[in-house]
Amino acid sequence: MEALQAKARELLAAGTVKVVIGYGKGTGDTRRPIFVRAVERAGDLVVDAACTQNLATYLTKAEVRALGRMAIVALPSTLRSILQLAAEKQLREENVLALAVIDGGLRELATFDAIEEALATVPDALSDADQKLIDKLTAMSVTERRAFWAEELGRCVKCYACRSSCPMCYCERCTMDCNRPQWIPVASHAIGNLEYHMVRAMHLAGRCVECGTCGKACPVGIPVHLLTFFAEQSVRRQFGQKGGASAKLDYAMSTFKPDDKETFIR
Amino acid sequence: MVDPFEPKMTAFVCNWCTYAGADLTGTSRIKYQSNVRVIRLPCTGRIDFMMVLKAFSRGSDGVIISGCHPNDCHYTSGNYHARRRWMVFRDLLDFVGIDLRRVTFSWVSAAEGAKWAELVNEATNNVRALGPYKEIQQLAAVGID
Amino acid sequence: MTDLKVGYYPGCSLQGSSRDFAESLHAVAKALSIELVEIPEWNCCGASSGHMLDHLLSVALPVNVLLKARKAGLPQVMAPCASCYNRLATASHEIATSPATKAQVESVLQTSIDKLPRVLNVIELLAQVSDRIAPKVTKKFEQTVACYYGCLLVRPAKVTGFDRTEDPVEMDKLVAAVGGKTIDWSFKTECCGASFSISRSSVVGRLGAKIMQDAVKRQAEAVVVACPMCHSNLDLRRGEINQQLEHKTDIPVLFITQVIGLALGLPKKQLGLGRHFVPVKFPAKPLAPPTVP
Amino acid sequence: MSRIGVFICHCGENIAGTVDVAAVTQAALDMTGVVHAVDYKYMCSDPGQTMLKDAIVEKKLDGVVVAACSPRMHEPTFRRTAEEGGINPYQCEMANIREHCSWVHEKGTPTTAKAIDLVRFQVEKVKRNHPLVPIRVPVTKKALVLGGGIAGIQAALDIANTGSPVLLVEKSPSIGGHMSQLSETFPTLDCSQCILTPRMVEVARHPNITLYTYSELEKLDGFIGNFKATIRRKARKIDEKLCNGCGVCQQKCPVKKIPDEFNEGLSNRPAIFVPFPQAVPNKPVIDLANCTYFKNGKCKACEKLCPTKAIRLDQEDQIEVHDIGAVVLATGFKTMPVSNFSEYGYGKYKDVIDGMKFERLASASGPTGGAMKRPSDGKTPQHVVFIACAGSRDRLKGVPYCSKICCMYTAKHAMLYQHKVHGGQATVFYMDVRAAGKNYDEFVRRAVEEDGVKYVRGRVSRVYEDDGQLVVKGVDTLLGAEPVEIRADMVVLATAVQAQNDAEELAQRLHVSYDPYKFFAEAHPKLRPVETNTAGIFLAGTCQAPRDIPETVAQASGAAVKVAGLFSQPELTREPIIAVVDRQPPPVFSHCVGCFLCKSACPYQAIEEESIKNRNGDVLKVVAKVNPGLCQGCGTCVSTCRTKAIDLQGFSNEQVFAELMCI
Amino acid sequence: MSSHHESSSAHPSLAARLEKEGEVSVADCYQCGKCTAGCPAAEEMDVAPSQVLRLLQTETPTHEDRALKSLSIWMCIGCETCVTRCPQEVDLPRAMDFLRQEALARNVANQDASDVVVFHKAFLNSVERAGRLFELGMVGEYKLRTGHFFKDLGIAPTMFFKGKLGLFPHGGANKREVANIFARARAVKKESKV
Repeated sequence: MEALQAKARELLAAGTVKVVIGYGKGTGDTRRPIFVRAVERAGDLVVDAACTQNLATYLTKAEVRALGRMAIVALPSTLRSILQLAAEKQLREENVLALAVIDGGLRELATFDAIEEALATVPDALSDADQKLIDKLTAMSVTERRAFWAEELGRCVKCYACRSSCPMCYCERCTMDCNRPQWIPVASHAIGNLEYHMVRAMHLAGRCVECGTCGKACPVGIPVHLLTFFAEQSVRRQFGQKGGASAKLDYAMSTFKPDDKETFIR
Repeated sequence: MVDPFEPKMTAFVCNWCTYAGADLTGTSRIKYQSNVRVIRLPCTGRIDFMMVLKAFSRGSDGVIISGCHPNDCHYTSGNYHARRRWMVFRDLLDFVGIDLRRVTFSWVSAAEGAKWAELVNEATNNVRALGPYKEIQQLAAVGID
Repeated sequence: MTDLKVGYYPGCSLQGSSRDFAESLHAVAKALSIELVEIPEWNCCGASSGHMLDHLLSVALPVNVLLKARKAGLPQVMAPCASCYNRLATASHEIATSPATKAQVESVLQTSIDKLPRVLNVIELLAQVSDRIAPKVTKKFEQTVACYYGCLLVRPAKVTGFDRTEDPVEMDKLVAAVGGKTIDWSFKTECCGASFSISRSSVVGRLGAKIMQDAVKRQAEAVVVACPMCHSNLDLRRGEINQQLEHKTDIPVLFITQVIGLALGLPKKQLGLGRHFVPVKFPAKPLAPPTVP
Repeated sequence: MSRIGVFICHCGENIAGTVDVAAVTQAALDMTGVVHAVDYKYMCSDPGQTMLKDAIVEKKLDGVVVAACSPRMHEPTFRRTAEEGGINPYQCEMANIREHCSWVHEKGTPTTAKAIDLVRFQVEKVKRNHPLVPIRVPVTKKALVLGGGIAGIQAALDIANTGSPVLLVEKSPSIGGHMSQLSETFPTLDCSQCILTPRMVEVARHPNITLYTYSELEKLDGFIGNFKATIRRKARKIDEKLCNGCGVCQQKCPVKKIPDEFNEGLSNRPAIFVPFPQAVPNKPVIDLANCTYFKNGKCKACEKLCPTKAIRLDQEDQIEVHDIGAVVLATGFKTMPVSNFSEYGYGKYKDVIDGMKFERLASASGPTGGAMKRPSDGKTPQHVVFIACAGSRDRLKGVPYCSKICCMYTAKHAMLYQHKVHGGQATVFYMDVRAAGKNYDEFVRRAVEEDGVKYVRGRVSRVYEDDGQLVVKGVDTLLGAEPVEIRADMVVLATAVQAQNDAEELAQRLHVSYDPYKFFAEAHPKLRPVETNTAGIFLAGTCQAPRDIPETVAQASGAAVKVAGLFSQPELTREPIIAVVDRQPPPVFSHCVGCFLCKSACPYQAIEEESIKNRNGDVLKVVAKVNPGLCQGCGTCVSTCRTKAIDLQGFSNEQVFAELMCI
Repeated sequence: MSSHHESSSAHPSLAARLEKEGEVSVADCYQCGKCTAGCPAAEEMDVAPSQVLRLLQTETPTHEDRALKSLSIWMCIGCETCVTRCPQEVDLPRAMDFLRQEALARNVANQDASDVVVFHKAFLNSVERAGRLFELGMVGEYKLRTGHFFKDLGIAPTMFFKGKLGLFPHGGANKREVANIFARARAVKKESKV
């Protein structure tokens, strides 16, 4: 923690970066994103187990970019987001500096290659809880699964918190907002909610870095992240490509292999 | 009295292989069930998964998706891209509890008029056996657009 | 050197008309530390008669053998007799390719069939341990021989998948490994008449004659085989063969196992060389041409 | 508020016999936006079309739906009619109530109901159509012909003679191809080189033809009328300007024993060589793999002894890029190697040869000066067996198709043999004699009737060697299938014609489709035989399928005319069914976020990056842009785009959505 | 391999049955004769192998009859040379097996082949009895049924002395099991008939 604050002071003082995106104290034990622009505020920065949100979301926000070069306190998933954003031409190397928090240690990563290298050693398995839930679901019958999601998604109020918290949902105009044609009904109702979350999952397949921020963001506690996780897993299983693996574009869903193996086309 | 259930089938096909194949079914006067409504697109690559979702939410009981065999795509690789999309989309459909027996994927070439007829009949019969897709239609019933 | 353990299906003829093959095989296997595990309670594969008279039996009998082998936990089964080898291989090929036959056989054997062990012929087995042979050679086998493969080791390719169908070389390699020379000849895979040995020995005579003639013409001092039927047709039936030949021949017919056995310096008795009709001696002297027209 | 007109065709009884057209018309009238609906016996007939035109004017229609046959049949017709009626042709859609309805379903309410639905789909679609204008692209009037065999030569000459410049690219050191290797040609027996070499020289001399021998097409970018061809000129290691082809280098080259490709290995050549005396250009090339200098740094004999000092051992490959308007593929064929035939000895018998070898044996310019001498010992074969269909029509070990030329050249070979070896006997084993061509069957009959060639109908099972002869085990199926055994001195296999080894790789590089046997596929088997599915790329000769010289030449001229036609207009127009990226007023500029995930999805590399700048030229946003020339309109990018910023004209999201709303 | 035959009709042609039961399509044969050309037994045959297929191709009873009554089907050694070279991959040996079995079922097997038939029957009987082949027993039965008593008398003693002829059947096989396999096979075939 001290190391981080010191590094932040140094970077800001030297003008290497104009802002440090990091975690600060929230209400109670929660943590919230803070944007440190002045040396004297560096002391507000916190790193601990309670810091779980993927801050990469802010890297694409115009207001933040306007400030100049950004340093960001980065969890492994944040690092993956950075690479994926880079691959999608949303982030340039010179605009970002990652202050990576990898199992307790702090590492300054200035280049995408450095990030790739750092990630190489970090396992990217799902949390036991999530894995269990997915296994439970896949073990169910189709009808049971339908019931499960009908119940869960029934609670969705289309607040779009999942969307806004997702570092990969940086589009200026989301399919949801597209009204000619109106692919997804604006009102929140069963079928529309299902379609909305299907669209998110499909759009994140091959791009999702599995940070789970969307799930945490849901005010009514729907495990929406399972949908994107599942889609991402499906891509990895079938095509061996994964989101956030490299700053060079390798997007499974806009490439193909002539010998992709499928079993259902007759 | 109630009419026996006749499924609504929607087919998304590419213009160069399957649509042409279905034309051949016609010119060869091969008969098949009339439940299917074909939506013609240039290539399977153009088939947005949104369309399939929409087809269901608009009350289709079954969907058929068909295009050129691998290597035969008029646009050389549209069908390969489509295939990948389907491989993931189909997983996801299953994961959210949509009955995969209602979605039929196939390659039908411009020469396979007979195959098109078989495909439609088989898919229609399967869906007829499954009955109307109440689950989705109930969801949809709530204030469509 | 690690022991090679392999399922062993003797087949009927190795217990009778081809004792010599069995004896030499066991002797050589021992010398090369190959453990031949005989399949418990094995039954006849039906041989040619099986498939000629009853297709279902011709698959059911071999599959029954292979199932026993599987039960005994044997991943590979070696059948020295080419005919047995072919029946076993054909049967498992049919099970793999024809669901209809599979279903029928399952109901005959009243069991379900999943994976069947791999079927090997004696050449394939020896090829697996070819590196063990050379170092063990005590006296080089210095004869020039014709390797005769016959039909059932190599055909049909889609079933046996063994060697080059029209011009196989695996046996030649083994002979070379023990110091022998092999001739390049044209009758390597021509048929000898097989099961007509008894019912139509005339055919065997005619076909065998062509084979022997070419071998002799190209200075072969012996013919080497890996099939009991080929052996009895060229050895037992030498009388009929010589009747068809202008120049009679008395060059011996050896099993590949006997050739290797000799090179490994194993006693002739263990190799069953005494059991041949045409005595095994080198180099063969041509007989006097026939006096009576 | 749109004013749609619906026109329902009876197609005689074809539709009206099954579908209640009156009901359809009535239903159409009830559809919102439809102001006019009629049915008529034959909409595609003259009065039918006039009816449509008039209606457009009288009812002030802004959209038209024709419910008739398949759009693949008459869409162009009715769009033209609509245009003549005064509306944009792309405001016309067709509902396929024949192929997809009346012909495939029983007469009855469900079928009529379906017809009505199909009409409704199109009415809803056409309401959302936008006027489209065909795309105009400029044309570079320069052609590239790939392959310098007779096909390429003919195509190049024909194009050049229309006044357009041509680049002729040939991968080997000389043009001429297989034809230059042939001895005589059927059915006239005139010497191949006598008719070919003048053409070769003409090519070399032609002011409009630039010859690139020993060169390869490395890359082809762009699209019809606007290709960019990257050509690699492999280093011959000589200065072609200085070399006068005196041949001293060949005589002095210490390496002598390299199998001569041109003579099919029947003779040897040095490491620096001209492939054959009549080669064009008549300049040598150094075979690096076998040259002593390039193998171990010593020798340079040629360099020392060249009278014109033309040797350039340090010469490098050169890369040239050219703008090209059209491409003709004439890359030719190869024959199946003799080693494929296990039952004929895996190619281990010297005297079992293939047709090309026989051509060289029979050729006056060949290694034997045209004398019949068999390869093994140079003896004159007294009995030669010719085996037709070697590899052709053979599912098991060869190819299932008929190689087409073998029947004729085998007859020719047998004939030539009989002419050259008096008292010799040629026997041909065949399955069918396929001699459908001008004077072809007469030719085969002549071989039998006048030259005494023996034809035996049956396939050969095996060939083996015995006492220095070849024993051929065949059968005579016309004698109730009686086995035939012939002792021959030489056996000639009429080996199957196959696509070049690199055909598939080339096709993929050029986006040309190909058949299971790697022959390039024509756009339509009957009506577009010299075009490919890729606009601007045409086919000539055996790279498309096995064919003989007359057919090849005819097809080459056909391809040349297509090119000439393309070059005859200043620019070419294309269907406007293409993808477009939306543009919005500032500050949005476009809904595209520039992630460019669509880029790798495009089969045509049609997606480019466009920087939107302000007045001072600083970049505000980088977005995708579709090159209208390259885009073929598959729409793969459209369904990849998350923001729906890309759309496909003619099959737009709105149009498809509208159709879906009719379900 | 799609059927070109009226398999549905009351009396399906042999070709149709061969395709269904033996998975061999005689329609694939284009009569090039390569099988005959390479057949070691062709000389012994009254109808050439390729002609046997031709007889089936016509799908007419008279021709099928000729095929069934032919000596050829019994002269086929099963050496597989033909199918190894057939350009159309027609499994002729399998077809021959089918025809032999059909000929026996219809009881029309060629008289000149009786010894061959007897040999194969003797062979299988021996196996059915003992689970394995008892060569001497088999040969004995063969001679009894054919009356070729004196044939091979020359070699028999030598065989015996050289220990190549066992006097007693071999134990070791599970006789009951094998007998059962034979019985079940008959049963299963009967079922599949109806």
